[in-house]
Amino acid sequence: MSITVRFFASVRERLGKAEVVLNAAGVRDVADVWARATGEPRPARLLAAVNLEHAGFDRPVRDGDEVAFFPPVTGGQTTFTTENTEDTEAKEDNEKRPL
Amino acid sequence: MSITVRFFASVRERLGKAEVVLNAAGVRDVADVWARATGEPRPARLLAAVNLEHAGFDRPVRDGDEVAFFPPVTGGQTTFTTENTEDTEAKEDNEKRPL
Amino acid sequence: MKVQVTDAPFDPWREIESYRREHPELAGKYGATAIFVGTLRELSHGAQVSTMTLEHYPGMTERELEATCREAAGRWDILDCLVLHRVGKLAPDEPIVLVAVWAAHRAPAFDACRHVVEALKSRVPFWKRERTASGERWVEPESP
Amino acid sequence: MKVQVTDAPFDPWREIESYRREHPELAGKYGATAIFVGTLRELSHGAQVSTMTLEHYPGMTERELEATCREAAGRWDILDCLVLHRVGKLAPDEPIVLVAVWAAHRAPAFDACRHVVEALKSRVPFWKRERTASGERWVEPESP
Repeated sequence: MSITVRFFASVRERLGKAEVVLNAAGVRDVADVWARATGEPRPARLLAAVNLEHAGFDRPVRDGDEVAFFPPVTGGQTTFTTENTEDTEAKEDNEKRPL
Repeated sequence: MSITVRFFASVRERLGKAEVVLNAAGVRDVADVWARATGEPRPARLLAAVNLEHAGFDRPVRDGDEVAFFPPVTGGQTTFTTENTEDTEAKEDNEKRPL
Repeated sequence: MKVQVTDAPFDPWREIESYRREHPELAGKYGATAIFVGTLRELSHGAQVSTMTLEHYPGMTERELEATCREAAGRWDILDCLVLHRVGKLAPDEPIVLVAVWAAHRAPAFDACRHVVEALKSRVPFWKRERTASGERWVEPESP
Repeated sequence: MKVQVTDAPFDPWREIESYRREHPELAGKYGATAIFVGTLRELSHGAQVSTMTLEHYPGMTERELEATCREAAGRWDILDCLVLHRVGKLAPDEPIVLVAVWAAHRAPAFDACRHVVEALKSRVPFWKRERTASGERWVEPESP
């Protein structure tokens, strides 16, 4: 039984690896894949996908599956962690400009 | 007392005039302006403006005011009176196209 | 902020680009641009092509458009607002109106843009007259 | 419908124009185009300029974007949908994402456009890493 395991973003960085191939007889679900591939407890807010689709940790896996682990997504428009400072600035700009 | 009275769109067309200047002593409000300028009853859904601002028919008028009368507005996106036919068509197109 | 009424066809993308270029102070400030373009549809395929004539109340139109933009800027945290509205005779597939709103964040950009678009239906003095196979008529307003 | 992930800067207006030209069958059908462009903001004026690197999950990204557009087309009466998303290293003021929706009427255009934009926050596998004066860090997701 062979499962390709991929890691993205901060998960990839923390583990120091982007991909492993698991020769994993007895691996039943996504939770097992994480445990076998990393040997670590699951971080809070970890997400998973099986064959390019979002999946829960109880999702069964089969030979040949690609399983991916990653943090919550942050696509689309920019969002800075310094959000509050930013909002204040934007408001100031708004008032200063001759809209 | 001189008041400029303007008519727009279907109101203008029905009256056959775009503008009259009313020498109108004793005219108190927008309703009076309509009566004196047209001699007709007010059509349903008639709107009015005084000096380029939306106004009710009880709005007082003064010497030098510009008073306008017009039907409900239809700006922005297109809206056809054959709306239902259109919607059906749009849906059919939607289904036919390989979206 | 800019509102403009024009009787010539316009290219919404070129207008947005050139407005943005004329306002270099926006660079890096906005994370969200929400845009609406209203376009003249055909009544139907083939022969039943319609043309549209847009009448307006010069002076009041600009005043109402500016008031709408200022209202949006007071209600939502936006950086700038551009509105172009066509008047006169239009052919199918030509843009009627462009509303562009720049904001730091997406929610106020969407909300303010939609607010301005809705105002065009209720308070800005434009009136449409359409020509179809069966003649000309004034377009009736949408039910609210 | 088209969804595309690109590691090169793109011009949203040119992309909309060329997509529209490639789809002449839309002419006269749509009365409403709703567009959202997300752009990289500066953290602050002057020195504190940030750069951003966008990582994604090739294959899954496109799949999720397509699913989101199909979902929007199932839920609202829209004619077409275009999504472009940047990946790789971005400079401030560069577009990150473009979502354009064509529809007969304004309400479904706005609603579908916003739906796709919100999906980018919750289900499409993009991750941002920003560089500021104080170093690099992964961007935290917004609270829902």
